[in-house]
Amino acid sequence: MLRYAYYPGCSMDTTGVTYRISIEYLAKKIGLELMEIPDWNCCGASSAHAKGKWQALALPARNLAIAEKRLPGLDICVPCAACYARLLAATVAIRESAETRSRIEEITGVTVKANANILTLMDVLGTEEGMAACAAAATRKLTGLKVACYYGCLTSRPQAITGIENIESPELMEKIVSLSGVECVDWDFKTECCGGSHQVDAPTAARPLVERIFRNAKSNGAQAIVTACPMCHLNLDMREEEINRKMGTAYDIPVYQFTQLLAVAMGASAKEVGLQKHFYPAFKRLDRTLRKAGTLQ
Amino acid sequence: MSDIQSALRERARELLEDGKVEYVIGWESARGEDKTRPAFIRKAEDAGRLVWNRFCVNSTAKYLLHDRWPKGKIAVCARGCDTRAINRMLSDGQIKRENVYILGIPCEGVENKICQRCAHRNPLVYDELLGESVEEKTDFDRFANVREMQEMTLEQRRKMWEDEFTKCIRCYACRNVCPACSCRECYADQYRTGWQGKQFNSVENRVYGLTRAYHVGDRCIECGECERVCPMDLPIMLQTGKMLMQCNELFGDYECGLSADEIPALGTYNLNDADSFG
Amino acid sequence: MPVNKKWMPKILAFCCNWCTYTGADLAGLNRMKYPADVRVLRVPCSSRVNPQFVLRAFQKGCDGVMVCGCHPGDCHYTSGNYYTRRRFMVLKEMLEFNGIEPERFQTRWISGSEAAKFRDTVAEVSELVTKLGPNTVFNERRAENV
Amino acid sequence: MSRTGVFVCHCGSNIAGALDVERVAAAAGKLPGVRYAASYKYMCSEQGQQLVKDAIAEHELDRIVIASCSPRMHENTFRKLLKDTPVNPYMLEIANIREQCAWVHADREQATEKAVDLVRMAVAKVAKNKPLHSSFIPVHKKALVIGAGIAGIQAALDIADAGYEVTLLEKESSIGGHMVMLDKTFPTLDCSACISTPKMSEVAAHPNITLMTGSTVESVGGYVGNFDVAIRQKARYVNHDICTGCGLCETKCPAKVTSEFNQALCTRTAVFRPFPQAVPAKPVIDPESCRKLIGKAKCGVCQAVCPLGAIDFEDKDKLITDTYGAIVVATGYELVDWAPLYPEYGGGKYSDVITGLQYERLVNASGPTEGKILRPSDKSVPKDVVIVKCVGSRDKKKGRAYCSRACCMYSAKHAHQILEKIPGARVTVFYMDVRTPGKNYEEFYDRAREDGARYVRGRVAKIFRENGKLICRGEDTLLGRGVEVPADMVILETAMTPAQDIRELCAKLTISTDEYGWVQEAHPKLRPVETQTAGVYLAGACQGPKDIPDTVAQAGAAAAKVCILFSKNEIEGSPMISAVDENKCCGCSACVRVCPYRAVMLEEIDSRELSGAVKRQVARVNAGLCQGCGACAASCRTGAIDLLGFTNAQILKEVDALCL
Amino acid sequence: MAQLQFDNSAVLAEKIAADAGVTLSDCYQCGKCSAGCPMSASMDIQPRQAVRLLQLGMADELIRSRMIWLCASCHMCVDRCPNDVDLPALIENARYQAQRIKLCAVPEVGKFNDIFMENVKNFGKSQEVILEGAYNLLSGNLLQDMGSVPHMLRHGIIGPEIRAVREREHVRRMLTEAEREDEGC
Repeated sequence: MLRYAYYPGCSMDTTGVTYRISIEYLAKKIGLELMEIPDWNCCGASSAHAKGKWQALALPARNLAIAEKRLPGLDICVPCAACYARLLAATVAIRESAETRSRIEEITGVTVKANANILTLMDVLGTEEGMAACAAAATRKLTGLKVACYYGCLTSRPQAITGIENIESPELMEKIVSLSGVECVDWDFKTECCGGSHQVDAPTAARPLVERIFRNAKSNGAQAIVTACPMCHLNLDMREEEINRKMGTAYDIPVYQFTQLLAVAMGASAKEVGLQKHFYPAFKRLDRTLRKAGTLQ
Repeated sequence: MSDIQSALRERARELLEDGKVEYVIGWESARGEDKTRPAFIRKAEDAGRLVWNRFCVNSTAKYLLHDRWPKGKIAVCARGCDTRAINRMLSDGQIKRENVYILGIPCEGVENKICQRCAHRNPLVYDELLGESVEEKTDFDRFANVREMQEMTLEQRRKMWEDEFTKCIRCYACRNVCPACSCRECYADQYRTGWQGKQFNSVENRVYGLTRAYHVGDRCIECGECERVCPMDLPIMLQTGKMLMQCNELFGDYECGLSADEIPALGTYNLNDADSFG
Repeated sequence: MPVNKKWMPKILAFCCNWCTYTGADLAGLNRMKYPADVRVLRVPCSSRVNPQFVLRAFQKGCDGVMVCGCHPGDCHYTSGNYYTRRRFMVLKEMLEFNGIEPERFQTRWISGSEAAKFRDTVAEVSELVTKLGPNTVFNERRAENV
Repeated sequence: MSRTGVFVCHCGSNIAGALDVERVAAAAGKLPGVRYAASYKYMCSEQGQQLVKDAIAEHELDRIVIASCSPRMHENTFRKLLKDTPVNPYMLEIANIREQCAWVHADREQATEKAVDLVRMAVAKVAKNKPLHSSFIPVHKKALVIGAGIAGIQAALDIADAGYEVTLLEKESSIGGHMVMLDKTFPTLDCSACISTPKMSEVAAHPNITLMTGSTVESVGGYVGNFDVAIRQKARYVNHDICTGCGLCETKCPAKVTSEFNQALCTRTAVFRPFPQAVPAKPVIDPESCRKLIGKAKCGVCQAVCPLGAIDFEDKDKLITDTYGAIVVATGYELVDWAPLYPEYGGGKYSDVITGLQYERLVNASGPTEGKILRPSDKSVPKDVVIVKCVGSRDKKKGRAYCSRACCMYSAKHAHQILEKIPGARVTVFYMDVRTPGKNYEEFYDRAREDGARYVRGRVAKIFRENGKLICRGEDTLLGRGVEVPADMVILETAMTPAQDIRELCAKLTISTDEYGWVQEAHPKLRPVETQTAGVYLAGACQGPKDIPDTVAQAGAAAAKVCILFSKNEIEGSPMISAVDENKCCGCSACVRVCPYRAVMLEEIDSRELSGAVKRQVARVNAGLCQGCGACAASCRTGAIDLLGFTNAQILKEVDALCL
Repeated sequence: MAQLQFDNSAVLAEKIAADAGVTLSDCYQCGKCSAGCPMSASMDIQPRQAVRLLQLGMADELIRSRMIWLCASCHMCVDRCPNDVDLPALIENARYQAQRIKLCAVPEVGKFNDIFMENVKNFGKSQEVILEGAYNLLSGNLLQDMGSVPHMLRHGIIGPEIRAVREREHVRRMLTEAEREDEGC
């Protein structure tokens, strides 16, 4: 049964809005039940573990505690890479050391067993059941659109905690998004970092990280980049124009969430997946692909 | 019981008359009604002394070891457990099958507490069967006593064995009656090599007890003779029972004396044996 | 032994010449340090160790006994330690059944290149046996046993 | 009563520095049966040994205990010493108070106490020792060399030149191993073919050498001097007695398969010779790729076209058994499969990221590109080349922790060759250290730098393709700044690993390997070409990463060891074998079952028992087969069979002595 | 450049290494971490040099560096390190030690993190608008990313409403408790 506890994360309501509405569309289509954790709090992202070890563990621990009490027995689906990294780090820390667990329970004042597994949305859709449901619903094919699947660093690193086999070039997102008929190019920056955590407080240092992703995607023939995290998506989408302007590059690569492409393949309209909300215009490329493939809505 | 006894006497007489066997090992009644003792009948006319009743508790098989190179065949009245003892001695290469003429006696159990845990009442090997085979007993846990002992704590077991072995007087009766103890010169008698001292203390007794259990453990046919003959009533079967239980758990189900060419568990190995060592 | 000295256990380790004894020598070559309460008795193969030697060691006052050999499969004599494995998997249970603390008897597989493992094993067993204290169960030196 | 002499060695300060040797000697003096106890600075020295001889004479000693270093070091030294004294060499015990006492215990008091215990144990044991005399084993003067790379070839030639028969096995279809794949060899840059092909033809022509290619060892029995070995020779499907090696069949064969010899840079046919100068210079058919043999198609064109009818599709594997006196393991190395370990270097998807051996085939005149360095993707001449060292080596997490020793030198060679053959080429070498530990090695490295190779200290983190170039991202740790070097071709100098099926072979030879699979030598410094099993020697990279000079030196050493063995008609077997006391033996065959060498059998003997003469079965030990493991002694309940040198009585006394 | 003074803050170096569970001698300075680090170009000292400073007991120089604040903790370095040295953990602990003596060589990062945590302490969730606004004010670059505000407003990406956790008191109490715990170690 496709039934999971759901931890959306703070950016889902704001900068991750296109991710949220495409996930909701998708969930309805394939009967994926995402039970939001009631009264969840912020996972702390990169700031908490910069301030202190116990602050970084306390915030996700509270969410785990609520999920265990209110949604027992369900694994937790975490669409945002930063939240996934924080919840997973807390789960592993609590499982590995009883002493950490007791101190965390002291600090948060709630019991935390951390027995639920933490999954990314890709893990959920990548299951046999998930793939079958998506394949059945994705009737409209986006053939001809060459995309570069970008995982970002937090969904796959550190390998010691995520346990991903090939952390340099995983294949999970390719497997899922190709259900929508797109063609995935082979490129080299799948799990390289986009500098998301420093785009605001250290822009000059962080911008080149975004540029090099566009550069490698373009030189390997990608017409669009697909992400699976609100932070990566915002970062690439919002900075593309600025990079073209400031660094004299001419990238014309829209950035889509992999759920947006799946939703469109399942018949969603541009508005239903919020294409108009993108910083870098994303409608034209998709519209032309659909028209060429003769499957326009 | 009595028709077996008459068949036994009649066959013994015929065998002795035809000279097919040199003598017959069986039981005869001893002083008082409820006692028997082993009988060695050489002349046909004495065959009448042979008896078969529920007091025939002595094992007849080990006497074969006292005459390893007989001139002629030796007839032996053998119950289920005796035939397992014969198989034991055959597997250990101590007697030759052609020297033994086995008179198989199906046994419903005699006055011996081991019979409640006997799974082979019918003789496993025989030249003649002196009665219909009886129904085998299966409703018992072969290692009940060992498991019960294992429930006790380490301290309780230590105390129990210390008390038991303080009683041991080292008369070596358990060794002399055991079909698996077939050495020409027992290690305990080799004082020059220095295996076993002559001191008479609980630890020396425990060393003997454990060593003998280890020597026969993986070949014990569970005939219970050691416990029956022990003048101080030591629970010796617990030790060999524990050995057999271990062999069962570690090397797959294991019972001895079922055939004439068995390989003892500790005399062989297989590549994926249990290994809890670091 | 002077009274105020901390009680040190007496531990006998039967070590097979080709693997564990070589590993122990290698530990020496690398100047590794481990507790001094283990005495090594060299045997050509762990399959040379007769379980009666182990009983003898406990009887004469050892507080701990170890039988160490090559990893199954690496035996210099091909099948030696397969027998060691069976003999002492059974003896280990018999000793416990007879009330001897199981930690006093250890069998370990230590190869010729595992010097660190030899040091750590000796340290571990020495600590285990020190915690258990003197062997009073099966030791004819202890007065009350006579 | 025994008259024992105890000699405690100072071993310079090794022992004396860590424990009180005088107190040990004094304590030993008081032990029962000890007639003389002394300590000396170096017992194994000339004077030390003389001290023993004098003490034996003066005090009429009949047995000796030496408290010194490990018996594995000097037991033989002291045994040889006793040979020319009235004391039998086996009336000797050694207490290991150095490796297992002085060197490993910091507390001087505890170390001294332990040393006293160890000496007491040795004295108790030696009291029960008996004089032993060795038996003699015949020696078959025929050697088996496994693996025909340069190590195997050199060993076989040396043994054969010494006049002994040699069988040289090679699992591939031609001898030559990895050396024959190379173009030039360092440090002298002489051409690899020029120095190895003559040796290969010498092997083929040598009267004493039987060459068996496509052959592997099936099973090994017996012991030193008398190894009975079963060899499996794979079916060749070509009758080499008739075939002249004209090569017509190779030109006609339709099958196309990647050539293993050319490191998958080009293809070969199903009937093939791996390379032109192959020895034997006759093709074989590879059953996995021959269409007829797989049953895919009728084909058989090679058979049709062969003028001499040498092709025989019915050929079967042959099993040949023979007896050998000595075995030399020379199975060499293989390069680690780097692709799955290093996805950050492209994981094998970039055809222009190649291994050192692939480069050697490119630059080799008989290689797929006739010596012109052309990059595999588009066969163009690469201008910018990056060489990345330590790929798989010195990497505890992904590869192997050890250093593969030869890559520093051959990467300098590669740099030199590229700069010499491609004018205007730019070579960057990413390194951590450049290790040049041989004669003229450092000078060779200087030349590479003089040729213009740019050495950048830092390990490459990522190789990715961008705008047609392979970008190597590293850090110049000497400047402390990141660098991205664009390259047309990248050469990865990958780690050496042992040959693939080395563990099965070692199991058959009862020799052990280390955790990586390198064959374990008897002693890294003192016996580098011997193994634990007497009569089995080793040479070359099978023992550990090595370059050609060391390999050839080891091959010569191994051959010398074999010749020492063969110089005697029989060898002195160790007297420390089992013996049976027939009075105690009841013939229960417990010992027969546990003997790994089938050295104990039941035999019928005449015996007097109570009623007169009878025949009974007792155990008998074959002195030649028994290796002295003692499994039988431990299995015998009555102690009838016992291992001389480690008898029950000795060990019991040793155990008692510990607990006094 | 002044002469090197080894071990001028060796105790601090050992503490950072111990807290991070790292054996400093594992690192043989091969530079693979710096090579792969996406932020290395804008760092004053390279990640490898950070470990070098700790090896030489010069932790003081490390906690004053900009590098520990520019690290994006993307874990590229530990995943590729041939000796499994957990460099992100070292840097994280260096940041904790720097904060204990109020040091932050890249003040913008410090300010951003403080505002973020204040947000979470007050509302239990991060509020994008307040975070961006307050950061621009405090960091002085008032117009940063202001260009995209109209677009975000028009598409409702950002708006006036505050999304807060009902039991945000529990979150506040929890965070102050955790802060005290962090001060302690």
